Amino acid sequence: MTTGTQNTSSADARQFNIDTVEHAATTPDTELPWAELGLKQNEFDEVVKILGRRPTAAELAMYSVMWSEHCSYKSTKVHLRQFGDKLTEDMKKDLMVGIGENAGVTNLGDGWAVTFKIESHNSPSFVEPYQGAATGIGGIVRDIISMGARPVAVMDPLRFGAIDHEDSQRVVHGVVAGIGGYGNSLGLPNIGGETVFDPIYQGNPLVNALAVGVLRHEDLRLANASGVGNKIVLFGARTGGDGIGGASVLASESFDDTKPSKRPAVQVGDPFAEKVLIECCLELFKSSLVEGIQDLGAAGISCATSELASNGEGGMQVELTDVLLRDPTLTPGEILMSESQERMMAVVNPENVEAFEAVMATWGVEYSWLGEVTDTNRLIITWDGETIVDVDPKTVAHDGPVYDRPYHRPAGQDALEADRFRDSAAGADLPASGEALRASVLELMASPNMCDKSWITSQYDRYVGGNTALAAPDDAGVIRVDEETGLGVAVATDANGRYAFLDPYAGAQLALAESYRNVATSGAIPMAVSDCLNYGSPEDPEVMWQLAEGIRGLSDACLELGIPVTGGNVSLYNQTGANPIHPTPVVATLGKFDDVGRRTPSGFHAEADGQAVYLMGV
Amino acid sequence: MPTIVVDVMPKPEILDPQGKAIAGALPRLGFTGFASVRQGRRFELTVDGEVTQDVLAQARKAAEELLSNPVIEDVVNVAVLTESAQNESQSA
Amino acid sequence: MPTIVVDVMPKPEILDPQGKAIAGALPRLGFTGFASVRQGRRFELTVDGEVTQDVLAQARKAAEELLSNPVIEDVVNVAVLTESAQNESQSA
Amino acid sequence: MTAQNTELPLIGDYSTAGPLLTGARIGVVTFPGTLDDRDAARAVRLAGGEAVSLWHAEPEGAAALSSLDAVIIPGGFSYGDYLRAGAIARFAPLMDAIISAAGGAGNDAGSGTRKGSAAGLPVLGICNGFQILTESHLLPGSMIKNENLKFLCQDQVLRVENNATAWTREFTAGEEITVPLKNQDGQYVADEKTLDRLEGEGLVAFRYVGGNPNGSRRDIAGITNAAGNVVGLMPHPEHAVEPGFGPDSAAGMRLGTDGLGIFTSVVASIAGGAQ
Ligand SMILES: Nc1ncnc2c1ncn2[C@@H]1O[C@H](COP(=O)(O)OP(=O)(O)O)[C@@H](O)[C@H]1O
Repeated sequence: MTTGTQNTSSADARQFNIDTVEHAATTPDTELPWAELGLKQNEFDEVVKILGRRPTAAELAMYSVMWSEHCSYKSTKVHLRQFGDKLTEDMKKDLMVGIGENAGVTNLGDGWAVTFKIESHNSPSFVEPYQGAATGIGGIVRDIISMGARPVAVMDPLRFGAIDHEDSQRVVHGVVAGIGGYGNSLGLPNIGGETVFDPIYQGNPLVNALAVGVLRHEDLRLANASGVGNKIVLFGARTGGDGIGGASVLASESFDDTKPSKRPAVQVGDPFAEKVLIECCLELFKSSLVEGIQDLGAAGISCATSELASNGEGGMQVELTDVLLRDPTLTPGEILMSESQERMMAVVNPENVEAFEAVMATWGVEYSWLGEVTDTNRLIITWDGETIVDVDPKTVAHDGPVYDRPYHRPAGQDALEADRFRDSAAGADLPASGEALRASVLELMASPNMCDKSWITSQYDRYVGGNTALAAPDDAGVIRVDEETGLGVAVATDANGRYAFLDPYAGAQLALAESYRNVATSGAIPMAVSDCLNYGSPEDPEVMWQLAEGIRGLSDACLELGIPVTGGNVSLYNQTGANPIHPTPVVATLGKFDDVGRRTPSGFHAEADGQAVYLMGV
Repeated sequence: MPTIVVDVMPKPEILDPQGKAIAGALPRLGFTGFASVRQGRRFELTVDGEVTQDVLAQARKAAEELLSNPVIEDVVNVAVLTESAQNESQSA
Repeated sequence: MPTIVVDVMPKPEILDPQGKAIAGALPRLGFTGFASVRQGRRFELTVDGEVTQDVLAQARKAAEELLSNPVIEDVVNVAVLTESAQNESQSA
Repeated sequence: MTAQNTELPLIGDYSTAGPLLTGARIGVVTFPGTLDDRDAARAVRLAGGEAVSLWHAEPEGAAALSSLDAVIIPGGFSYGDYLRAGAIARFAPLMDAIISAAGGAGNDAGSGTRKGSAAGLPVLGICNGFQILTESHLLPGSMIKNENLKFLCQDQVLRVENNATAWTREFTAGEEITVPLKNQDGQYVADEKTLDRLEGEGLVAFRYVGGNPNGSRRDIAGITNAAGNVVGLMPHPEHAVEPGFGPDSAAGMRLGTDGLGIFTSVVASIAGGAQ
């Protein structure tokens, strides 16, 4: 074993009763905790069918996390296809990498490309607001790095419950501090977002995070493991028990011994480690030291190995005892499922191993070599030499279950649409006097959703990097990409859950229209879309209808405007009991400037004194 | 005035980036005898009057509810700071 | 493994914004028995082996040179954490 | 303010630095976790100097410094600022070299030696750099958390109190400038005796104007050593050097370039010999 530092795990490798492939083959009747791990009976049966035997504990861990809604998109795949189907040749012309990779990549010209993506970290942020939001930023930034890009900005569309609810103080201040604490420490300017308060989000706040990165065309990297004999390396933070609290059934791999083990309920982010990881990766890219790279997010090593292997041409062999651990009591299944932050996995040509290690030494980043690319078409994971996983990686990463869930228009939808304002607004007369008008304006301006957001944005660094041409309070954030030419990008994120509740199809379209307008208003030409679809449970046919309508609406609108969706994220089960949040499709539009010097700030300035003001549109 | 000390540490299974950074710096400065470091917080609450059982109970409750975040931290100590204890420990 | 505890507190004459914020929050939550609060830091250094005089001296030196900033902080305690002390204090 | 302001186009002259007046070579230090190093380097270039990257672990620190005319320790979160802001960075090998080139810790006389100059090497610490300079005892006092405990990013008006330092000579005394402020641990503290000495000897370089944003004692935003070669300040002049990417100013939104004067000052100091 070669590692960046001394590892002690090997010596203790045999402390578990390891469930090997051989053992699994001879013990078909072992009871497995597949239900506790979130698999349905039909899904477990499918795993057994694929393998031709019962899965080992480690295999069960991998299938269960990779086939979860979060990783497999099993409820939305059939609908999300529309983003790929409704694409014209013209929409594809600047698209270098589309949906399916860690993040989409759009050509900016002059050899530059931009990648951006929006993702959710909703439920972790409700449990532990600071760390949940912080690790949300960390996760999306790693997605951007893994494309070969330098991250250059972040944004944070947020939805909270009522501002005066007793729990809001905890959630709001924790989330904002977490986003600032992590993003500021990475040196990424925060160039915009949204903040909406609505009681519908009380138990299900939405914390979406967006990151933008830029790269030279030649630096583009994809998550695949190719080239037989190339080495697999895991680098960055050590692996701990993070994110597997719910899967503690794996604490005893052989299932015959139920020693309880302490696993963290939440993940704690280490922004310093991530900042160093960013610089370290950029140096690797610059010197072309990695063939393929993948960030470790949800599903950790399970995801990284199975995706790298299935996107590549061959197979992969990995020795799990070589993983550097923060907690030496982790079992193989837990190591495979761990969601410890600030880790990356890369494929390195043996010729570059020494140079790779030199870069790690410069930045003081720990790493360990885990195995290599093979020509077996199998993902084989061993524990101290014994095989504990032997699968076709595609069955783990890509061939998960797909559901065409039933959906129907809610019974109450007609009544909802027919409904009109009641309460105060219906009874209130239009302001008749100047005084009344003044009072109305003040009331509107004082509402938490309309008021000045600088109490949030002043906690975010918008200057770092020196390339921020626009940020809060502007309609879109604008970042200069090339200091020589002024080439740059604009990004805006928008959504309106109330519109989408009234009409999920039109609501998604309006979200796109608004972010598209905000980008256009800044002076940029809209080029690409990323979306984060926040909905309730797909198992509720009425929510499923909102979701299906939302995707149909957004994809139709993208076709209409001629702008492709390059990636995004789906967040489901945002509901408390039987009460789902309003459908909240957050849409991010990215636009291009040939010269950010031509950006238009929003707001009037003294220099505009005497100029005419026009209202445009319908 | 009497003082109650409350010590809060990150839970052992939770990553402690602060402790990690310090542990990394120690050997560079020639301090090689330590295997790991964890950083927590120490609060000193000054009591207005006598430390009654009630005040101590309040301190324990405040430690759990306000001074620590039970999701990621443990309260490892709530105790009255005696003058002698202070001196003793300083000279330890 | 044996553990050495290092406690660092802000100097009395230095303002402590965190302590002040906590002192302000306590009465709002019904904790009224406390006159003031100060927040410092507690470090737990795990020792690789036995706690010799040399290791303890190292810990004291690290406390003075790295773990505290003498301009604004005092090292108020450097001591070996005994199992019993830990249990005692937890139940205090 | 400096003449550069009016000569720069309103927005959009991205690449062209000022004329290389002097060949001034100014080092910009990068620690793990440093964030504003590229910004500081850009500011040096725009001021007409040449920016030279310095890695914190540079083994030949003294040699690296000997070919430089000044050093900037930029902002960021070195080592995550986990222990105390700047606490771990202070022990980097390069810092020892910087401390001695600048005249030695706690030695306000500025008796450092460098090529043909009586004064110590000009050193500027911005934000985290300022924190590192106080941790190194090159400057007195320290920084604690902002009064409201929150990270604060805002455009900030400062008064230049001392325009006799290597980093402020292009300003007029009492001149008010606007530059971004952004930090979490920005509250400057020192004991009363030290504060009185700073005031008495004119070592307060910058003061907050229009409200104290973080509780700093006596509204202090930046200080200098007695020799005037070592200056530290919490706000970020390097983020107010390019029209279009700076704070709002009287000229228009985001057009403020008041920070440039810090960098042209040092370039001028170098060109004109020690101040
Ligand atoms: N959570 C947030 N993070 C970053 N920027 C935000 C956030 N919330 C609002 N903003 C910014 O504040 C400004 C005003 O927001 P908002 O009131 O939503 O404006 P508008 O109504 O024009 O969309 C915008 O520039 C927006 O990007």
